[in-house]
Amino acid sequence: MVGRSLRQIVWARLRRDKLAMFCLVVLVIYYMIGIFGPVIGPSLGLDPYAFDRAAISDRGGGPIGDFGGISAKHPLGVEWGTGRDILSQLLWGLRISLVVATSATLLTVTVGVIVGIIAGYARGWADMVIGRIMDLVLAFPFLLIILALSNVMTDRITDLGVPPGNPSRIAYLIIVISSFGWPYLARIVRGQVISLREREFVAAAIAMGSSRRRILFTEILPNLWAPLLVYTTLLLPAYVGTEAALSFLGVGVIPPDTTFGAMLANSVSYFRVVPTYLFIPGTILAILVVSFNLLGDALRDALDPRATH
Amino acid sequence: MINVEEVEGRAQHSPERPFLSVENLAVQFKTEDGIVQAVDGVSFTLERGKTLAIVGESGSGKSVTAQAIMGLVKGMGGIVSGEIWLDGQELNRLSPSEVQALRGDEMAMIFQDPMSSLHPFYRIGDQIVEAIVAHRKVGRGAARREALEMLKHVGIPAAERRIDAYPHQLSGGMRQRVMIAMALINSPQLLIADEPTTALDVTVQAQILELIRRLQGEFGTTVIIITHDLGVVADVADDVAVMYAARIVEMAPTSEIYNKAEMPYTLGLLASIPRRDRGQQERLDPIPGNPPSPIHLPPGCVFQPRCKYWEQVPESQGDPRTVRPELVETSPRHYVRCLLPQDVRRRISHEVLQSLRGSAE
Amino acid sequence: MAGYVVRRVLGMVLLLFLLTLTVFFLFNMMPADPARLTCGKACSPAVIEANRHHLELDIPPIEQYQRFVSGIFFGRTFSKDTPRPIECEAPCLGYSFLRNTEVLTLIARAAPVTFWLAIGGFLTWMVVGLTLGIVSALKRGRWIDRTIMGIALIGYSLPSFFIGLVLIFFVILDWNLLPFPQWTTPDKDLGRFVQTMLLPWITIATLYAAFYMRLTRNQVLEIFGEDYIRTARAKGLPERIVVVKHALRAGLTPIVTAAGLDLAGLLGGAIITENIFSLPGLGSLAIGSVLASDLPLITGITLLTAALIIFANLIVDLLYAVIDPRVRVG
Amino acid sequence: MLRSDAWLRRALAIGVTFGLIVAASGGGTPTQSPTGGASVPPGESAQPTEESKKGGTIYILTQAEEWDDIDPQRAYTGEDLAFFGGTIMRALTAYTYSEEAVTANTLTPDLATDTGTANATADEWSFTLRDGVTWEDGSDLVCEDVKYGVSRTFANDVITNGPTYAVQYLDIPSNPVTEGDDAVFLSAYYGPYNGTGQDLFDQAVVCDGNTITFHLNQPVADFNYTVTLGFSPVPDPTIHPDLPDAVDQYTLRPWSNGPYKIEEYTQGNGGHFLLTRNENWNAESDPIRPAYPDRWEVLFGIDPKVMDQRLMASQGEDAYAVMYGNVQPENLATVFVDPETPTPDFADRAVSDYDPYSRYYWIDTNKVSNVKHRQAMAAALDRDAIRANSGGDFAGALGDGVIKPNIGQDYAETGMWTGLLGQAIPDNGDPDYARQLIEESGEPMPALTWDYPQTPTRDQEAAIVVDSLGKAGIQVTANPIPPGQYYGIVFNDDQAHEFGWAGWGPDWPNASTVIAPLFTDKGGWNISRVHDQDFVDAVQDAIATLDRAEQAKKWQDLNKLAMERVYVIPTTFGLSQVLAGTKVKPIYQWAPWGSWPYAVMYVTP
Repeated sequence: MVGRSLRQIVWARLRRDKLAMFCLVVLVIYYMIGIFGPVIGPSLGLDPYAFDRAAISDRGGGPIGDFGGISAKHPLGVEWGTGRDILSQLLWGLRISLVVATSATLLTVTVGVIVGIIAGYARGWADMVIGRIMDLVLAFPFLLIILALSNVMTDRITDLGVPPGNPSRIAYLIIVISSFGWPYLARIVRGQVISLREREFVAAAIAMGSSRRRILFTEILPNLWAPLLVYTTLLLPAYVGTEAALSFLGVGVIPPDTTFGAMLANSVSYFRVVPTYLFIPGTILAILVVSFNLLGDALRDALDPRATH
Repeated sequence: MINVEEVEGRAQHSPERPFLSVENLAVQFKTEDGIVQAVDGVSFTLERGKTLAIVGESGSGKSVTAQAIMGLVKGMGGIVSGEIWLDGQELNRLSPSEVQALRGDEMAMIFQDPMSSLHPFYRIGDQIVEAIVAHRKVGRGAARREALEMLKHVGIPAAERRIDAYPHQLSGGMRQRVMIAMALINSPQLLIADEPTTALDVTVQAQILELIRRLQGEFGTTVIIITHDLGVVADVADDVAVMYAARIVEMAPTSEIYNKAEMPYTLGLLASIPRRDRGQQERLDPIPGNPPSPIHLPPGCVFQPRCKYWEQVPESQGDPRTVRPELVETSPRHYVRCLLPQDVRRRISHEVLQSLRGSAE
Repeated sequence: MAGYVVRRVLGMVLLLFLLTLTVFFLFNMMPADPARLTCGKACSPAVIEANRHHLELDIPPIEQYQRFVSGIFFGRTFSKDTPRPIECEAPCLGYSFLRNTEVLTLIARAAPVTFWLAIGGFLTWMVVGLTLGIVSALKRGRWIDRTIMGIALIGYSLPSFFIGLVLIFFVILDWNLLPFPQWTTPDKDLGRFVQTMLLPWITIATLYAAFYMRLTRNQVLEIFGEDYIRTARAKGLPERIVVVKHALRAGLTPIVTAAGLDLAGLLGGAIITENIFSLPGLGSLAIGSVLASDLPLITGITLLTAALIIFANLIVDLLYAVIDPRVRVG
Repeated sequence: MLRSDAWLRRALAIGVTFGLIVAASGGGTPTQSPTGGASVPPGESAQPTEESKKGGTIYILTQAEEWDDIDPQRAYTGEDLAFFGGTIMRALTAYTYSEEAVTANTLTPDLATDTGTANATADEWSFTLRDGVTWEDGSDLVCEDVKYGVSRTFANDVITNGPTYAVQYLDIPSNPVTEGDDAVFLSAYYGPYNGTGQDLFDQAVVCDGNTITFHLNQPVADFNYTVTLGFSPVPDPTIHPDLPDAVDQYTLRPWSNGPYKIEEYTQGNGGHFLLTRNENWNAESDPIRPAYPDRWEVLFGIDPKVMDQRLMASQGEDAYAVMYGNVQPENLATVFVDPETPTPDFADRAVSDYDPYSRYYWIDTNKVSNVKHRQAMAAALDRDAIRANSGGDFAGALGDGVIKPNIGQDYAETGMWTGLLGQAIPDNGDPDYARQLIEESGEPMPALTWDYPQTPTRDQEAAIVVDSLGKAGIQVTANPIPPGQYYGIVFNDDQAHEFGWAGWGPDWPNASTVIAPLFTDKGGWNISRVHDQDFVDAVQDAIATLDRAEQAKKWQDLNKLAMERVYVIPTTFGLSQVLAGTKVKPIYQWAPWGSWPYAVMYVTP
């Protein structure tokens, strides 16, 4: 592995990987929509909260027309019982899903890295205690706990000054998801640190009597970026999935807002009659997650030192 | 003794070949980044009982050459062309199972890192026994006794106890001795030692080399030592072949290399030999820059980008940035791949070696 | 070895202790007032008080905790001072006043469902995952490798509930290949049992198989890159021995251990899968208990499932020690 | 299953149906039309002979995983009581089995020889037991058993969840609240287990041979309706030593005095509840239960979607099955042409009829103390969207109060939406008028939170609430609560918010079982936290009024008053749809409990 720097090579390889590039584009589009969709949406007449009484029947509240009432006005159909526009709900929902997944990932990584470094670097009892805590956290049936505590914790969060309702619920999601996710990352980092701290340059740094913090942040952290980058890219889709699963089980945002998981959960009642309720959000969600994973894999391969000669 | 055909030329088959003769060996790897030419047209011969040192930086293709001889490259997905004659047998044409039968029996290999090269889950004794029973009809009991003998022989203290130890329970030196024991257990004709000492600390290095040389004497084994450090080969090897960017760039008897090396790269290597009187850190590195990426080799002389002297190449020889030099015999049994005229080479050589001695005093 | 085992076992005990503590106090923050829940329409503060007393919610949590733990070992009696005390023999995980049943009984009732679900899914994904994983490793870079890995990637990208719903939609609703899932034990009606479990098994297997394909593939490639495999070859060992004796033992252990943990986790109840296919397993029981805020039940299930994982962890560690001498000795 | 419709039924069971229903005339107001169900008029169908009806098994599919309560003194869920009453749990009086709501709601003697006799002041009621009534072990059912059953209601430390009319009405002083455990008991009589105050009870309830007499603490004109609820007999252990009254006995397997007995009861998803013939039941002693099928089997934990599929297919056992719960919204269009008429395929096995419940939003009158504010909320709410969301025409009619037309004479239009709140308010709400009302209130509208038991349908209802009140500038946050926890939370002052979802139905056809529970603390279902002494007095006065017509008038006025003060916002008078297999008859909604007519059901070959 000579001549060009690691970064250059990684980027070169990624660029050569057509699929990865495609996914990257897809993801950028998703984020763009997530960020600007709700901003531009209204001017296009999209409104996830507006009820369309005309779009649903008086006989059971089902959408009028085929495929969940697909029409010029509602390109992807309308919600059973309210006539709310599915497309709009998807746009607004995507934003929430992305916000939750992204911030949860960042939080997880931050916590995981800090704890991991401390554990790996401090060794001794600190390492031991942290290790036990990790075991404990990993042992919990986290879905169950998240379900059981969602109400009380959401209230606690509201008490902390977060606006009531969905802001608090989103905060809760972010917090719980990351609080059950950090140990995995911490373990990876810990391992990395332990092997790194044995290497000469750290030994040298210590020999030269530089402070612990300096060693951590100037010597060790820079060497962690590659594994972290990969892990993060793979953590995002996992969290998108988790968020969906949680909303599917009823934790998470509540009307008038919605997310993929919530929409899929509601589809359960109707998809025998209106399959699009299942397949439209499902497909869009799937594409998002698959793109993330493909990109993550590509990145992993690109960063894999064994693949370099 | 050494007898090199024109590298790019065809190898002609003489009825009685030297014990080992590698002819126009080339190895390619397909990677995501394109085809890597790991070994390019390497040829050399080696008589029975002699020792050849192949020297070069990591990535120069020396290890791949060795593994190609052992027939391990194909397993790694490499494409091997050229001919490898061992004791009158052309290995490259043999079936995998036939090569496998030779491996560990006719020819054996010692690897760089004894820790990772020994299987962490098995007792060292068992790993040696495994090597025995793979090639000979011996009872386990006998095999174990043999293994114990060999362990003692390679100088493992309290071998009776150590034979049941796991690799991670032994020191680096011990592990390397075990590796050697394992390699020699079937008294192979050819022993390839791939950087046998790099993973060990200096004092142990000497011991291991000493051991190899002693055993070579006893068993009459032919040895190829692969190293990046010209220093270690001085008193072990009969001949030295210097490799750079998948090619042999200079080859000569050891003394010739030490006293009359002509290829600037070899001179660089000589200069970088650590001396007792020099601290590790102040070891000077007279070769600027890095070896070229095996994927994009310079079109001309592969060493030109790092060569201090390439401007001194006269027009008549051609531009080193475009013309690939060939391996030519500059004096009997001394081969050099360089576009510099002989007199210029010798002048440079003289200066450099002088300065080295100077700095030595 | 012995010392190692002792260390790990002690570690587990400590962990279990911490576990009970955390779980117990976590759930004491639950919002609903269990006493109010057991009190119907004509509910006076007096009655609520009474129920709080007979649910033993009127004593400090730490004491509740003590009673709970001692109940596990020595059993306990609920609503002692009422005319109708309830005996709960050890190991007593508590008593669900909403369902008038011992928590353990409820769990025991749900356990078989989850067991069959987990085992079936486990076998499916292990077989599929390992075979395809090895195949694609050996065919690395070829189209078959790419195909398998593609499938794997999609497989583990899709949320399990989406897979489940899609299966229901096509297999049951659209193509009418299977009847609606209706739980029954294999001994009672094997046919219906299989018909019921088929889709749940597939749903679970898809998720895990995908993961194990990738894991296996990486392991195999990893191991074959190891120096000691090269050594084994250099020794002239037949390829068969190289693979079986040297590669497999080293390569398989991480897979086996991962499998151990996953299986344990699954035995604790597959909430989403059970939910989708309305299987009366531990997962459904758990959800039900949460919705009814049946505190004793939630606590019991959480403890049990977590304990399962911790125990599996121990087994896995010991397994490692057996396989890898570096863990065992020195 | 948090988000599954399945929880709708569960929520109803736990919440709404603490009230039992007795519907009188099928209603008949402009807002709604009575529907006699979709059953085939007797004339058209060839009536099978009594003999041909005998035998077979009727299956009941339910999503519940066990009975809420099966103990005679604790059972309080409508459908359950209908089923128990028809099979294993007889009472002094019962309702008539008829497709016609009016007839069905008239009392008929069951254990008693007549529907009871009251003294002039209606504060003393006596009933005489039939001869030949027996328990499942063959021993005679005697007056003391009825008395013992009633006495259990007073042991409210163990007998929870049940109706407590005995405690309210029997002439026993309520408990002088003292320190310690005494405070536990509502009455000075602590029930048969503790025994304290037994003498007081013996004075209030007297057995004289076959005749049992109840002495009441106030006139109760319709006490003979009251005794259908929680007054069922339980074997007095002193007389029936081998019929013990133990915990597991009465939470899992009460003794039967009806035509069937409990053969097997396993709870949970996949569990079942099996009734077989009670050989010791004596047909002569029971004029109202023909007891056609040999077995009843209740299958627990069936997903509603699956339930619909199975009943629509109606294959194998399912042909003999009836649903316990409602047809899911997505299937309504398949099963019904409109709320009156099933589609041809389901002509003779689907029923759509008004259920007993009024759905409404309670408003905590302390948290939202300004009546104008409450009126503003009512004015702003888009009730039309809510109705559409819960099934449109299938969800029933828009409500105008808590008293539902099918209760009969106690109902009168309150005019809530036609001017009672100052001006007529359209079904989809009138945000402008709401703003105006807030103006008039002179105070800023507080920010509100809407509590609701979470189901997908009600998640969308929440969206409607937030949106439509928002249009009037009222800021609302939705707060979903797991159905199982809902009432536990909204009854807790610390955890309940400003307003929330609820439903209620009367315990018998008298609005005393609606107005009193909902708007007075004594009633026990006062989620609106109404503490208005005048209102309480008015309620007492109405209860004490012996002239039924006069009493009805008073209930109508109180209903109207409550709506004017917007103690609650009525949303819909619910309509519910049920489905049965092809071989179960007869098919109609039995008015008293809004249930299947279990006692008279049979299977056709």
